[in-house]
Amino acid sequence: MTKGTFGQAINSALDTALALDKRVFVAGEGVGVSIHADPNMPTSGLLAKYGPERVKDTPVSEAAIMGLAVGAAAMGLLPVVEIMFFPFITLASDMLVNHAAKLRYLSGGKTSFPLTVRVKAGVNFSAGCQHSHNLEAWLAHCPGLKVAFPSNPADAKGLLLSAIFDPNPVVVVEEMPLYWTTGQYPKGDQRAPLGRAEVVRAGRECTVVAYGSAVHTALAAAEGLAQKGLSVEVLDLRCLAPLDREAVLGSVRKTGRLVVVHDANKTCGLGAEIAALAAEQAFESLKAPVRRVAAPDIPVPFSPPQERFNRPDARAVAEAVESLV
Amino acid sequence: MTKGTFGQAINSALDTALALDKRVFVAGEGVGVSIHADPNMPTSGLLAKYGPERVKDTPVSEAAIMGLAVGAAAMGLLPVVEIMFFPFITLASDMLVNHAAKLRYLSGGKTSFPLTVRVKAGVNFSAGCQHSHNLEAWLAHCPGLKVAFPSNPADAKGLLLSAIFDPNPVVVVEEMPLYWTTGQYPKGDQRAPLGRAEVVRAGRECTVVAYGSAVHTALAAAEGLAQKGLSVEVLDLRCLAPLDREAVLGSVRKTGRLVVVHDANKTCGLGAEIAALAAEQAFESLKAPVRRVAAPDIPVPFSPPQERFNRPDARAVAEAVESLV
Amino acid sequence: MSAKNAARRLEMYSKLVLCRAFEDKISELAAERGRLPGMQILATGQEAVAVGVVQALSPEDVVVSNHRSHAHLLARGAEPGLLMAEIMGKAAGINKGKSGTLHMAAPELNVLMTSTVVGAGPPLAAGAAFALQYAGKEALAAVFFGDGAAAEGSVHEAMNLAALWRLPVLFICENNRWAGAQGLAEHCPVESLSQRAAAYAMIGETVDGNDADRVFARARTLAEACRLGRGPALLEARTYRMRGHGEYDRQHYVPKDEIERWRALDPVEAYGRRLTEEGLLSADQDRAVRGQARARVLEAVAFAEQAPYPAPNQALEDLWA
Amino acid sequence: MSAKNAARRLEMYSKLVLCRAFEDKISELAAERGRLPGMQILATGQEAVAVGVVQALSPEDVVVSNHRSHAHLLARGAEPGLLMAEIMGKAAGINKGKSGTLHMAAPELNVLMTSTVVGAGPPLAAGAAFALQYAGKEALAAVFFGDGAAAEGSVHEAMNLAALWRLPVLFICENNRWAGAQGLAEHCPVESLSQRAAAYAMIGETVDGNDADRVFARARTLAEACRLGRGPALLEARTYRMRGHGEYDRQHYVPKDEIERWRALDPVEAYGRRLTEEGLLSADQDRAVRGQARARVLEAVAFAEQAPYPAPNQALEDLWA
Ligand SMILES: Cc1ncc(C[n+]2csc(CCOP(=O)(O)OP(=O)(O)O)c2C)c(N)n1
Ligand SMILES: Cc1ncc(C[n+]2csc(CCOP(=O)(O)OP(=O)(O)O)c2C)c(N)n1
Ligand SMILES: [Mg+2]
Ligand SMILES: [Mg+2]
Repeated sequence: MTKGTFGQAINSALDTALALDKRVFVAGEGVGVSIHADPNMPTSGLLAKYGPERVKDTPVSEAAIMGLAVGAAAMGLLPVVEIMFFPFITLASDMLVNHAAKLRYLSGGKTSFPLTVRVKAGVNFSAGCQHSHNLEAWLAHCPGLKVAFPSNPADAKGLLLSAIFDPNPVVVVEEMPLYWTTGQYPKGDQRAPLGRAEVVRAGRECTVVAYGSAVHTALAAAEGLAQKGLSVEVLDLRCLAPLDREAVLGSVRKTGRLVVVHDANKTCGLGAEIAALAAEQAFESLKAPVRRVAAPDIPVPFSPPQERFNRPDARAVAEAVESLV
Repeated sequence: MTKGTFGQAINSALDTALALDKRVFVAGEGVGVSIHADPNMPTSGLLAKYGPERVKDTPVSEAAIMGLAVGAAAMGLLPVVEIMFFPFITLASDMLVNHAAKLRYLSGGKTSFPLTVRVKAGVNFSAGCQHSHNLEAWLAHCPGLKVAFPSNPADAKGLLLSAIFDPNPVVVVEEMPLYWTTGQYPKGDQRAPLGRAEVVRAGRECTVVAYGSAVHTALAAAEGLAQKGLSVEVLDLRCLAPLDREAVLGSVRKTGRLVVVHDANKTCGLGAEIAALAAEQAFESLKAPVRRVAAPDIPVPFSPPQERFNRPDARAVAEAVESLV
Repeated sequence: MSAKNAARRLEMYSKLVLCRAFEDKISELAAERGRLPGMQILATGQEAVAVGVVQALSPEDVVVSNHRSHAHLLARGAEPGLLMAEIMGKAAGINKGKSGTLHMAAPELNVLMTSTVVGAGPPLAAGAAFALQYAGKEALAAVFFGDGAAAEGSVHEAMNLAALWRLPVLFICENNRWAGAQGLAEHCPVESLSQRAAAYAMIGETVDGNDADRVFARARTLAEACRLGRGPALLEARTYRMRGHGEYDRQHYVPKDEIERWRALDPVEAYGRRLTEEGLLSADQDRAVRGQARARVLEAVAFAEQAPYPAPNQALEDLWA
Repeated sequence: MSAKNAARRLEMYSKLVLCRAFEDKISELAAERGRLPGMQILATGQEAVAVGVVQALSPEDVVVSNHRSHAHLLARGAEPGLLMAEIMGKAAGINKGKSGTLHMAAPELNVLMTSTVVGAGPPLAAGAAFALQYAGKEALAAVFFGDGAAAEGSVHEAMNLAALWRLPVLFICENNRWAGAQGLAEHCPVESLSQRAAAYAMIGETVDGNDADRVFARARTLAEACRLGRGPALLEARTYRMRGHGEYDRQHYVPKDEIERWRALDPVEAYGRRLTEEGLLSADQDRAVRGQARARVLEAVAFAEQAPYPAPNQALEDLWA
């Protein structure tokens, strides 16, 4: 294990994959030469190490970037493309949703599309709603796409490595504010399985399901509640598709209570799916209503106090848990 | 009231709006001159009546079509644009989601975007998944967009008229296979409110929530169950955003049971939102688990027996209801 | 004219005739309710583009097709029976009935994929061409799209990227003068689409798309340039959509004389006449070519009709690798 | 040189100086941690494009801006204090703190909207231009976008539609030779972006974007053509991004001599020198112009800093009309 930042962990995954397999290439806007001279940026140093044949700076053309990935993947390469900010995935969404996700099915299984999309995300870096808009629920709604959403450096590396070598299209969502957070991550080609959630804190009285940076919100809330004598289990989904339904149901059946937390908008967000799952398949175990703690149904605001208002915090999670016990 | 088809009802709404208000114009691929010489196609006859200044055939450019709507709406016009098949909304999704839905908010309320998008949808016309892909959950997840989804000619007309004159962006989803279904619809400028669901069949033992053609599936199931002595209430949402939460909760609190039906994929579909709503706010009334009856998580298949397999039918709805009582 | 050339041209003629026979049969079946599911979109009238371009490709070259794909596939050597079974949604279809008429892929023939999203082909082809370039192969990706598709942003992005990276893409714009019910002048501000090439410092040419020989000759030259690393090229082929947008389209909006005028320029008939005039095709040979095509098509229909549908729940398969 | 012309040119100079002073202050504030939220993206070095184009517009003309919007807004007459308050996220900001530095809209000045989605401006402007055409107004929509944005599909779709419908759109490509850290040659296959106009049978021109007089003259001529119904036009203004992409950008990837070369071509300084040489601007006047600009900016900062933030829960407002 190495200690480093989330951004360095992603960098290590890319480095490992590029070193391991000639079929891997990296492309996107500024993935080679970047305006950021910061080693915590995930593609830092790759151009110098692997050259412009394998680390490709593209024009500002999200549809073509995704088309590049789909076409090259169909030919057997393992493309890793970057979408600079989550809202711009709209511009690539035809290629992603109607092509990457469907063309294998349409071919009757003849062709596969082993591509990876890294999407830079996050709702708390003062850029406003055209840069901040978490749309993971869109992707999880589309059959044919896998969606990973790491919360820590180890998963950032392990899930990305799995994504790159998975024979299907995988979107990995990276919350940029996490890039500078630190932790341990494995050396070399150590992969984390896609579709396996993890209990990051065990507890008895309530399950809090979260992913990405919301996991830290959930953990902070759990820590605070522990002081009050409440035992909360925190489940880090890690992957939204495939969704580890068994892990969610197992925990809810144990605790009898469920709170879901995410930074995306509440209505039709991923929390709806988790809540529905519990209401369908763990109904008998539920001792209390399900609660969703999510952003209100507004675009991400710019003004700092409003941006903070928008984002679910540990207090909101704790209140939701307390309302159930 | 007039008797006519769903397509004629939409046509009547467009005709009414064009006649009523000079700010209204219609644009899209083939909305003027169409390959379909069928009076049941919604824009039939409008070009002849209102001329090429107000009924605009566009190039095959979904982003520009949506940009046209957003820009013209900002200037005070009331654009009504068409997206030919639901999956192609991906190509217009940046304009719709990052612009139509957000620019008013970003302007601090200075500008408004009174545009309407008609999307042709449906999962059962043998064209395969690049033409059939119901993405209404995407739209309902985006603050700033209203989403109407009519099930019958009267609503097809009334909701579209409300959409056109609503000062916000509204997407109206039209399932094409419904175009040839018949019913009554009002003459003239009679609007149906956006955000109000309707109990289309009253019942006591289970609530079935549906929208669009799934309402007919639900009604058929309810009819069948009535013969077996089961009293089922069917709620037609009519609008997915704003969502008539009170109507859903009121019915669920009354019956104590909930089944949601839609043709879109199950995971992260609108059914998840409805189920989550019940689990959050009508938990105490629920006598049984919630059930979602939806398409499995695959693209819409082409082969006729597989396309039928994919689509939830009355039997599946009936089974879900029976499993709860 | 070498013997090799003559043989090639006779092969092209056979392909033209096969494409036509195949789609005439689809048109016939489509008219009988219930025999074919979904919409039938045919390339009738445009066969010389498909046959001329594909003839200029090497086996390593990759093809990306669009909603008018049957001729591209047949020209590339796809088995009519497998296509017909696919069109009917049968398990024996070239994509197990998963694709239907609109999205057929035959990677075994390097017809890598077909997209029916108008304008989607070019970025996909740029991706495929990148893979060829990456592997150092002397091969290209050829992508067919329409005059209507040229208005899509994706086509611009793909041409721009391909030109910037000198990707071996042969962009073939089948300008059939219609996009749905919109005539060229109503949907496009320029008369010639090849002039778009200059916007990317790319080679661009217009060719008579109803002349299989010329299409072949120009495609071969441009393809050679692509393969040698000169970057992408755009070939606009002027042709005509003889049967309307789809089989349900009665073409009420098309000037009658336009249809007549282009009927006289039928690319299959014209090629037969030319080969006949040049003494390469006797009346007997012609009859044989046509007879064989008809026979293959009838066989294909018989094969497809007797083939079973896939099991309903096999709809759950083939999504994940 | 008429008196009117002289007055106009002095006005342009004042605007150039104001834009520069405003953004120099932002740059200064951005360097002090915590004084400004978010990323600061400045138009330093490109002021002559903003000022020259906007000066050529009539009040009825509509402007659509992009991520480098401050100069466009100031040139159009926006109040520096309202902009500064917006940049700080204050309730008194021109958009109540909802937009921040990146998306400011001033419909009261016919700066209809700003999008920071690269390439989104052109289709929005086409829509606005359609509304003007629909209303029969002799006015146009002017949209600013970068050389990088020219690679977006949306720009192609917008130009194509505008040309087809002869919409009064003045497309202004601010070619500052960089798109993020990608130089022109690395992101664009052509050296001149105005040559793209021919792809749509549209007028296209390139102008020295560091020369406010020339920009004004060409913009005026093209704008006149747009307003008279001649359809859209594309004006490429060659200029330079003097301060990197954003304020956090240390430009480590930019050749040093390039920065030096363009510093010598500073459009604000050059214009001042020209007016001085022509005897239109005395040293005293120049000091006054600069002093006034500085004073307005300091006032703006004072106003913005003392202004309160909006209430957190006012985040829930302004979404729905
Ligand atoms: C993105 C998208 N928009 C619209 C359609 C509907 N559509 C199918 S074919 C067609 C016309 C395309 O015209 P052209 O590219 O000239 O091809 P042609 O049909 O003439 O071969 C349209 C609009 C589509 N399939 N995809
Ligand atoms: C659709 C989209 N993709 C990427 C970005 C990130 N981005 C912001 S500015 C920029 C470079 C744009 O270059 P150019 O158009 O030349 O404008 P300039 O910054 O040089 O003024 C990029 C890639 C964005 N804002 N929108
Ligand atoms: Mg065409
Ligand atoms: Mg630039």
